[in-house]
Amino acid sequence: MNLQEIQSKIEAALPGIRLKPVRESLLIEDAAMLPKVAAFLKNDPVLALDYLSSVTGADYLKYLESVYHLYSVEKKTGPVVLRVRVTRDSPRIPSLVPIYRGAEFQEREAFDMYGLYFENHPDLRRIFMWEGFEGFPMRKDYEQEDSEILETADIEWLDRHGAKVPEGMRKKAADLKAQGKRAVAEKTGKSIE
Amino acid sequence: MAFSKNQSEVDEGLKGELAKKGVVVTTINQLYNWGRQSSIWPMQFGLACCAIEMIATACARYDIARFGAELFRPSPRQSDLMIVAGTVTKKMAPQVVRLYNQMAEPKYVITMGACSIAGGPFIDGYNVLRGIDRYIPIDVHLPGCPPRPEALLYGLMELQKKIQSQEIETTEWYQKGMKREYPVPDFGPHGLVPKFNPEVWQPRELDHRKDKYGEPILIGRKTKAPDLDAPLATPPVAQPPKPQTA
Amino acid sequence: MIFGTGIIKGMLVTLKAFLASYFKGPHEGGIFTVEYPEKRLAEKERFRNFPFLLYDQTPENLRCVACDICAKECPPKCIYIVRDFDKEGRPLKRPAIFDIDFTVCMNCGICEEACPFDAIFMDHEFEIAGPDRQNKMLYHRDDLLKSNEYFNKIRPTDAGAIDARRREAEEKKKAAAAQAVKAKTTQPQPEPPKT
Amino acid sequence: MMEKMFEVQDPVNHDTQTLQVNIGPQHPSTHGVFRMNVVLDGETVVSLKPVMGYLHRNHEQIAENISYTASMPYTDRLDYFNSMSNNFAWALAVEKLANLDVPERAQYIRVIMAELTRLVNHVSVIGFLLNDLGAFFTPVLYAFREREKILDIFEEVSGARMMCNFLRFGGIKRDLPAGTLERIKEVIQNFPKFLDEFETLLTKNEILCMRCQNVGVLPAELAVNASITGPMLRASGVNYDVRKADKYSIYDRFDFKIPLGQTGDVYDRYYCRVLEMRESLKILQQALRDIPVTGEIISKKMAPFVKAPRNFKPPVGEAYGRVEAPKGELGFYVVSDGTPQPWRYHVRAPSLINLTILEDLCIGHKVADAIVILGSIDIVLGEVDH
Repeated sequence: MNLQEIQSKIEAALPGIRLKPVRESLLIEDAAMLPKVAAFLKNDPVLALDYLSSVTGADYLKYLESVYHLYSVEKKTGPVVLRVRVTRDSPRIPSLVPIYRGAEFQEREAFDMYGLYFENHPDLRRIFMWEGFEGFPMRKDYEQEDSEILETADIEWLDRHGAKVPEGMRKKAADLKAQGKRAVAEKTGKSIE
Repeated sequence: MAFSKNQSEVDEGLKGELAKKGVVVTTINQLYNWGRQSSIWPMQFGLACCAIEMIATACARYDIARFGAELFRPSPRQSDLMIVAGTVTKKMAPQVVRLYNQMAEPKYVITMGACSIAGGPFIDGYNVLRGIDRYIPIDVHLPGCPPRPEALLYGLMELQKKIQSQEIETTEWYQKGMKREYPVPDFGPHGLVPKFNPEVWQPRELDHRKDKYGEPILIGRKTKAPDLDAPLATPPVAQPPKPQTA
Repeated sequence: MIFGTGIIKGMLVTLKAFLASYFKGPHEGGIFTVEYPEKRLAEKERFRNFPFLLYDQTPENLRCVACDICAKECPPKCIYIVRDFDKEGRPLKRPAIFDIDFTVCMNCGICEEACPFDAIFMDHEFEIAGPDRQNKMLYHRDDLLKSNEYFNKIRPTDAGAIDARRREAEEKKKAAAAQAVKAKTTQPQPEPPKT
Repeated sequence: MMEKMFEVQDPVNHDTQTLQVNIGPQHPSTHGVFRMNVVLDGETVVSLKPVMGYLHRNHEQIAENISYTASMPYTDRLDYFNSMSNNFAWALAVEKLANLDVPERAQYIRVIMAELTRLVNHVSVIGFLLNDLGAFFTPVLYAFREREKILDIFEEVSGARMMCNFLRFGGIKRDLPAGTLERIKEVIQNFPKFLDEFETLLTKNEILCMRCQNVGVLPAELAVNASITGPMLRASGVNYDVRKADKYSIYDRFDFKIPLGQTGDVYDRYYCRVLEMRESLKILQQALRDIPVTGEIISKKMAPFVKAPRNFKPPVGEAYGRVEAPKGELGFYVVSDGTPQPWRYHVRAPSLINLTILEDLCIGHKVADAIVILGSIDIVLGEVDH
């Protein structure tokens, strides 16, 4: 069954849904409809897409995206690719965990890396980074720390533990604090291209 | 032969030592070092890829037991040597430092593989610690990605050489007020706090990589997202590269 | 109900392996250990550890022309190259600085693959270890230099093929040059028409 | 007085407290740096929360900043037992993206290497599983002896024991050296003998049976719903193998079966792996029989990029390539924006997703069984945390 047939099938079953083919995938324009579409595809006797292979977050600068690859274990067909787009300001996507258990860790991963907030997820915590980590490191605008310049927090910590800190480092940290900046890693050299 | 030359050098040193300290101390030193160097118990502690090579070293073909180091202890309290085999991430680093602190004296550390020495190929990651020597002192660095099992044995032999050169009177663990426990870093909002312990490690003066590329690789941060919605044009044929001018 | 036959059978396997270690060869179930510092495994020709720079005959005559291709292709970017200049400030076809950070290198062999001048190859040397990583593990140009004979020794097949190819190219070049000289002397070339 | 002292309380309504135990991240049985946050009632597992990320090496971030070929050695380090199958999946994804074809001989070499990898992986996994069961190190010694023999072949072919970095888009890096095929044949000939020995050592061992049978039973419906793949899915009796379902590369040319389990317990997972090794050997024999003697090893389209991988710019688009890696379905999702670096690079790591049901499997079992169940899932932390 090709993409167009699947699209018309979904549109027939779920009236009011807006789908748009993007390359080899179907873009669901209203993110809230995602679980309905997934449940339909899973329970449909012809398609029987019972296996969610991959959940991927992605950052396209203007919007964030979540991509789902569905296969059928029963019919050995696939993939049917679904995608949902959300704005950076309110990245809320309904979770697929109630329908596919396999989405659990992958959605947590997308939350950790891209800050996609999956509603109704049973246990949405950071999966790879620690609790208390700020920012979403895989977003294209994430700024990494400079690992060789100490900041005031580091100096205070070292003082607390009685470690000697060279004066130069102290001064640099104080300067940074006066400027109200973080020690962010920058591209100092020329581009490699 | 390099070996026989080494021997004679040791003998020269030994003569001088004998003249200074007398027979008893020197003999005890030798006995003490011999005992320690031929029963190094490593900690059973693998982090990543290099750990598999470490296991391979312990297995039949390379057989680390020939060096008296086959007893991999799961507990840091019973081990003499920590082989940091694999990438130390920022999330794991406090645990590694804590394990080091828990080890009983005398304790040694081998960093196995590029990752644990300096971050290795993953040096630019946001969660990768650029070398465990930022927090604890290292005795032998062993580069490679991953080093062959033979290379690990070579590293162990290097460590044995180091042990041989130690003396009871000057070893760190018998000194008064010697600090051999290092503070465990905390998790901060962007990385570990502190980023390094300046008592153990300080930034290298000459760092080509940093000079040339800046800190992370981030080869030109991209500002233009691909437009997958655009109708599929005829796929552009991948352009062959320009011929090299030799 | 346990009779323990499975356990006894398993024990017999270990007993067999123990006895076989006295009689059989390493690949038939005998002793498999290679006693490393004294004995070594036969080196595989394609084994790659760290890169080295190749020179022909003398160390001044190194093949690297400081084109910076390997530095750009290197996945973890551990190679740093600065081109050499002569006294008048003209760029020379050799590196002034060629540093490889062994603490970052991932032994992938892409530099060797990408080099268009057959100048950088992967070495078999793995006995590198030491207490100082800041200075000793940053290998400079002179530490990296190895001769073509060494390369022929460790990797005869590859080295032979590369040498043959280079010789052929050189002969072609020479022949072409000779031809050009001959053509020049015998028949002056007409000037190309200007457009 | 004495009677009072020895009065036994009602065993059912025993007033006990639960105990929270952290297993890991440094623990010999967690296969690396993995933490299990276990709540115990006596010795019975009440809840178990896996905590990962201790080996999160930012694989995806790094790959989005380097060229496509330069990602190849990084994929080696995902699942460091099976570098060849990781290469294979990444190569397939990019080949789909850039629409490349692969020459015949290269296809065969790829399949041979992928199947050898499966042998390496399964044999080591069984060794480690037995380690977790308490048969400390003996099975590992046997397993690693065989593994070394196959690693010798990898080293001969690619130059490295573990991090092969051997496949390239549209083919392979170099042709096989002379005489390698004979050595592979020799290894394959001797492998069944070793497998028989290994099975005598283990398969009918009463301790193994008692510890593994009916422990950690995974029902088929849950397995499919939780996206479990690989030997673990097949041990639950679901007939799904990407090699058969997708028929990628040239797997449709070989005659092999998919071993299936019945109950889906730890023992079935163990035995499925043994049988899979035997099937792999079949594939290897057929591949070695049919491999063309000479031929191209890289497609003509990619030939200009061999010396300059950085100039390789696939057209704008997306692709998802997946293979049946020894641990399960390994997929790479890649979005190209027409520059030398991918815009998005995502790994569908089988180890990570197979861990989803760890809690379900462990609840109600003893804490010692939890270790065994984890061992039978077959995780590699490099892949779990990418």
